[in-house]
Amino acid sequence: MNAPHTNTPAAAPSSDVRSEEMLLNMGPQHPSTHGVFRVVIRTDGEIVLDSESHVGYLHRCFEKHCESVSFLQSVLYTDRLDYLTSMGNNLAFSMAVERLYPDLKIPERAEHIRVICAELNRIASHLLAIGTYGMDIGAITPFLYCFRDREKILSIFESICGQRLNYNYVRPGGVAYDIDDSMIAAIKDFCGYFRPKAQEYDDLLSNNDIFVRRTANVGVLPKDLAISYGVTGPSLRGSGLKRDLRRDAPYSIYDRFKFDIPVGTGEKGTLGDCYDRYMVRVREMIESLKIVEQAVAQIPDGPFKSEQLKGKLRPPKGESFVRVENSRGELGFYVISDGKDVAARVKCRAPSFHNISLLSDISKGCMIADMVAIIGSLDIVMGEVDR
Amino acid sequence: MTTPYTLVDWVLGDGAGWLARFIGAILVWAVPITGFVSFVGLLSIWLERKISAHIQCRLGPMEVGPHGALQTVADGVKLLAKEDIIPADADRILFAFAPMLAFAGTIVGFAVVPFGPGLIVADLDIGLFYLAAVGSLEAIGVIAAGWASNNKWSLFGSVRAATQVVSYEIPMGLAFVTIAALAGTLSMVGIVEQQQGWIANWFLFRNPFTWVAFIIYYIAALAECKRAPFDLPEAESELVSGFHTEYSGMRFAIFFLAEYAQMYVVSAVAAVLFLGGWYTGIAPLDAAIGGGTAGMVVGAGVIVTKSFLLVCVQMWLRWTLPRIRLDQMMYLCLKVLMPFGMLTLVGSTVWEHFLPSPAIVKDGGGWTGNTVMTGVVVAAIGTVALVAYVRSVIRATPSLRAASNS
Amino acid sequence: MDWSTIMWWVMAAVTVIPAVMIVLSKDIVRLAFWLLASLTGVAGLYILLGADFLGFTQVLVYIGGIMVLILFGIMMTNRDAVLMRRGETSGGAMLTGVVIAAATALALLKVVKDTKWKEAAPVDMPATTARVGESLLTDYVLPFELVSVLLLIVLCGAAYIARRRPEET
Amino acid sequence: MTPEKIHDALNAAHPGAVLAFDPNPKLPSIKVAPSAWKAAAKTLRDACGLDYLVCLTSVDRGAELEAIYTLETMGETRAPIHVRVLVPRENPVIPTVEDVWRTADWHEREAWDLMGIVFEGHHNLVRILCAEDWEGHPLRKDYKSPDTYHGIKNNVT
Repeated sequence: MNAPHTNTPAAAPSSDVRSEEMLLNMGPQHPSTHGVFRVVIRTDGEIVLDSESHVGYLHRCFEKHCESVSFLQSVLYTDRLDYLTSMGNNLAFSMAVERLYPDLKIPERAEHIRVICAELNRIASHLLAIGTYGMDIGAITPFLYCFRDREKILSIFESICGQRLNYNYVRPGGVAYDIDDSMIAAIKDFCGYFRPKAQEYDDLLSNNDIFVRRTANVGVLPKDLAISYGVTGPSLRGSGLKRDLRRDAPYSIYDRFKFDIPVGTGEKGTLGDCYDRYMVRVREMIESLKIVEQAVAQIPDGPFKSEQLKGKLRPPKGESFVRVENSRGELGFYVISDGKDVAARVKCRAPSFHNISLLSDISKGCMIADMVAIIGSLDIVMGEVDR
Repeated sequence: MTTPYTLVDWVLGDGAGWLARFIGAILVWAVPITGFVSFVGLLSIWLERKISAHIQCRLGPMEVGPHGALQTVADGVKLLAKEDIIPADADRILFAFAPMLAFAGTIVGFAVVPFGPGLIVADLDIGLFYLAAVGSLEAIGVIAAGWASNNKWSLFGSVRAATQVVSYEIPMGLAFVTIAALAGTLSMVGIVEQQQGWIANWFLFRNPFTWVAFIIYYIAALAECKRAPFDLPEAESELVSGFHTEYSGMRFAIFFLAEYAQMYVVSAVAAVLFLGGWYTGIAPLDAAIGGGTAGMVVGAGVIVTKSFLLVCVQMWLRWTLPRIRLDQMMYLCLKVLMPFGMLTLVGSTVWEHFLPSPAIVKDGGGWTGNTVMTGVVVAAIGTVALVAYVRSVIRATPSLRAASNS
Repeated sequence: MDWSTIMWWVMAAVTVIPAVMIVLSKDIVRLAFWLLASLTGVAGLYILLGADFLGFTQVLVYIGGIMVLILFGIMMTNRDAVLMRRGETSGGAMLTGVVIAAATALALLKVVKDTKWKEAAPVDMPATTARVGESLLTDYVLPFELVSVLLLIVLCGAAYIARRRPEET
Repeated sequence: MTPEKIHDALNAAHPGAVLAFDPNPKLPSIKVAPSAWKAAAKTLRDACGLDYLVCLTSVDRGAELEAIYTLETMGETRAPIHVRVLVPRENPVIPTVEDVWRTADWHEREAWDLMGIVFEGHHNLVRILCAEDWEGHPLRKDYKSPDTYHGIKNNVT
C-alpha cells in the first residue's frame, strides 16, 4: 500500500533534451491561476506540449472539520468552499442536513428568500467570473464595470445578513434572519438597474473582435469529454448540453419559475470553446435576474425558519446526498449522521474539482496565452477544489 | 527653411572649441531634455491614472496634491527609497545595465524630435532614419533585462519583446518611407516645414494613402511601445510581469519612465510626420504669430499638445482593448500591416505622380484638386467602413437584428 | 589634438576593447553584449568617416536586427550550455587559437606596412544620404534590385528549412 | 433506468456481484463486491447508460472502509444511484475505474490521500490534497494529527 510519492514530472536530463523545450511552472503564485493552483507546463517556445495540474495548496480539511463541529457550525465552513457563491454552498449543505429528517417542511417564505439569495449570488459570482476573464485576456476595464455592479449585490447581502462575502445565512430549517420591505425594494431596484447594464459587457467584451479572436476556437471541450470528466455548470452547458439541476431535478421551489437555460452554440467558433463558456455565463445572469424578479413578486409572508428544528441540531441516523446547481456547477454534499450532533462524515462534491481536472486534456497544443484563457473560462475557485 | 546638417558636422563641428561646444550641448540640451523626459513621464503617468480611472468609473488618485497630481512624485520618492533587489542567480552586471540601456535607447530618440520651430537638438539630414535605427536599442535593454533576471517568465517576456519590436520596425519603416518619399527629405524640420499653411497641407491629408500610412504607423508605434493591445512582453495575466518581473525600486521606475518617454517620442513623431508638427493648420493664424520667440512658444505648445493628444489615444486604447496573442500579433504585422504598407508606398507615389501637390504655398493654399480628390476617396472609404461596421454590429446583436428584420 | 582625433580614439577604443572582451568572455550572453558595443563603435567610425547613412544602417541592421536575433537564438538554448562557466578549454584548442590569431595578425601587419598610404587632405563632407539614394535608384539600380531578389530567395529558403515537415513532428 | 432496472441488469450481467440492494427513493444504493467492481462499472456505464460519476465518497465504517460511487446519466436526470464497495480496513484494495469514468482519476487520488483506500491499477496514485510527504490518512477515524510537521508545531493549546 505504498504508492509512489512522486508528484512532479521528472525533468529530462539536460543532455538529450530538445533545446527548445522548457518546463514552466505556472503557479502556485501566478496572477491568472485564480488562486493557488499550479500547472507544470512543458513548452516548445510558446506552444504548450503538455501540462500537469497540481492542487491542494489551499487544503484545510473541510471534511474533517465537519466531523468535529456541530452541523450548524459546519454551515460556516461551507462559506469558504466556493467563497464567491456562499449562498449556494449554505443552501446545499442545509438541504443535505434537512433531508436527514423524515418529514421536515421548510416555510414558503424561507424557500423564496433562499432562491432570491442564491440567484443574486449567482449573478455576483458570474460578474466576477466575467470580469476576471476579461482581465485574463488583457482587458482590465470590464473587470471594474463588473465590480461596480457586484458591489450593489454585496450591499444588498450586507443589509440582509451583515456579511459581504461569507454569509452563513441559509441554515438548516430556513434562513438566519428575515428580510424586510426595504431589502425587497433594494432587490427590485437592482433588477431594474442591472438589465440595461448587462449590455455594457456585451459592448466591451462579447462583441470585441480581439476578445472573440482570443477565445473562439480556443480550449474546445467536446461534449463526451465533458461528460466523462463530470463537468457541470456553465462549463458543461458551453459544450451544448442543456443540463441544469434547477430545471432537470428541481429542488427548493425552482419548479415554479420560468427561465431559460442558455447553452453554447458555437456562434463565433467551435461548439464548446472558451467563448461559448463565457457567453453562457453572460446569458445566465439575465436568466437569474428573471428568477429573482419572479420570486420577489410572489414572496409570501410567514415564518422564515422551520419551527421543527428548535434547539440543537441532532438529525436522525441516516445518510443523504443532495446536489444544487451552483454557479460553477453541481455542488453536492454526502452527509452521514449517526444520530449525534456532529456529522459522522461529510463529503463535498465540488464542481470546480471536476472542471479543472480536465485542464491538461484540453490545453494540449495551445499557446501559453490560451492556457490562461482556458483556465479563466473554466472559472475555478480553489477554495472548493482543495477544500 | 533651415538647412539640416549632417551628423558629422554636428559631432565634429568646425574643429575649434570643441570642449566648449560639448559642455554647451550638455547644458543647453541634455539637462533640459532629461528634465523634459522626467516631466513627460510624470505627466503621462498621472494622465494614465486619471484616464484609466475615469474610463473605469473611478476617481483615481485624489489625495496627494490637487486631483492627485503629485501622486506620481510621491510614488517616485517611494520607489527611490525601496530596497534594490537583485535575484540571487541573476547576472548582476547585465541586470544593472539593462534599465540604463532601455532608458538610453529611448532618450536618444529625443535628439531628433522637434519641440517647436528651432527647438530641436539636432536637425539631422537623416533624422527619420536615425529614429528608425535607434528605435530598436530599447529592445536590447529589454532583452538584457529578461535574460539577466534568470526567470523563465522574464525570458518569455524579453523574447516576445524582441519578436515584436523587430517585426514592427518593418511596417513602421514603410510608413516612414511613404512620408519621406513625399517630403523628399529625412530631416524632421524639413518634413514639418512642408506642411506649413492650411490644414490640407498636412501629410495626413496629402493623399488617401497617407491616411493608411498614419494608421499603420500608429499601430506599429503601439507595438514598439509595448502598449495594449500589444503589451505581450509585459502581459501581467500571462507572464506575471514579463521582462521586468524581477525589477523593483528605482530600476523598475527607470523601465517605467522609458516606456512613457517612448510613448511621447512616437506620438511626437506622428505629429511631425502626419499632423503638421508645430503648425496650427490655420494659415492666417500661423502667419499672425510669425516667427521669433512668440512663434517658438506657440509652436512648442502646439506640437506638445498634439503629441499628448496622441498619447491619450494610446491610453484610451489600452484601457479598452484586450491583449492579442503572439501569433495574432505576428499575423497582423506580416500579413496585414506589411502588405498595406507596401501598397501605401506604391499608391502614394503613383498618386503624387498623377496628382502632384503644388509647391508649398505659405499663406494658405493647398486646397487643390488633390485635396478634393483625397477628401472624396477618404469620405467614400469611410462611409463604406461605417456601413460595414454598423451592419456587423446589427448582425452580432440579437435584439438589434430582430428589430431590423421586422 | 582636435575634436575629430579625440572622437576617433574614443570610437576606436569602443570598437577594440569590446572586441578583446569578446575573446576573453566565457558567458555567451555577455559576449553578445560586448559584440553589441563593438558594433556600435564601428558605426561611430563610419559616421566619423562621413558615411552617416552607412553608420546608421549599421545600427539598424546589426544592432537592431542581427544582434536581437543572436540574443534570441542564445536565449532559446539551454541556459547551462550557454553559461559555459564550467567549460574547459583544452590546451590543444588554445594552442591552435593562438597560432591562427598570430598568423592573422602578422598578415594584417604586413598589409598595413606594405600599403602605400596616401595622406588625403581633409575634404568638406557633404550629406551622403541623398547621394546614396540617387545612386541606388539610377546607376546601381540593377545590382540593387538583384540583391533584393537574392535576399528574397534567401528568406524563402530560410523559411523552407525552418519549417517543420509533417513526418518530423 | 430506474434503480430496480439497474439492479436487475447488473445482476444478470454479473451474477454474484451484487451483494445488497436498497431501493430507498431518497438514496437508492447497490452494494457490489470489490472483486467484481471493475466489470460491473463497465456494465453500468455501457449497458445502463450511467456515464457520469457524480461523486466518490469514502467512508470509514470501522472494520471496513467504504467507497460510495454516485452515478447518473448526464443527459437525463433523476435521483442518482449509489454503488457501495466495502473493503476490509487491513487491506483496502479496490480496482480502479479511472478508465471507465475519467473523473475517477482525481477522486481516487483523493480517496487514497484522505482515507487510504488503494485503487489497484491507478496510473498515478499519489496524494492530491495533502502534502507529498504527509503521513497517514486524515479522514480515518483513528487518525491522530502529528505534533509537528517539518518543525512547525501543531496541536498547540
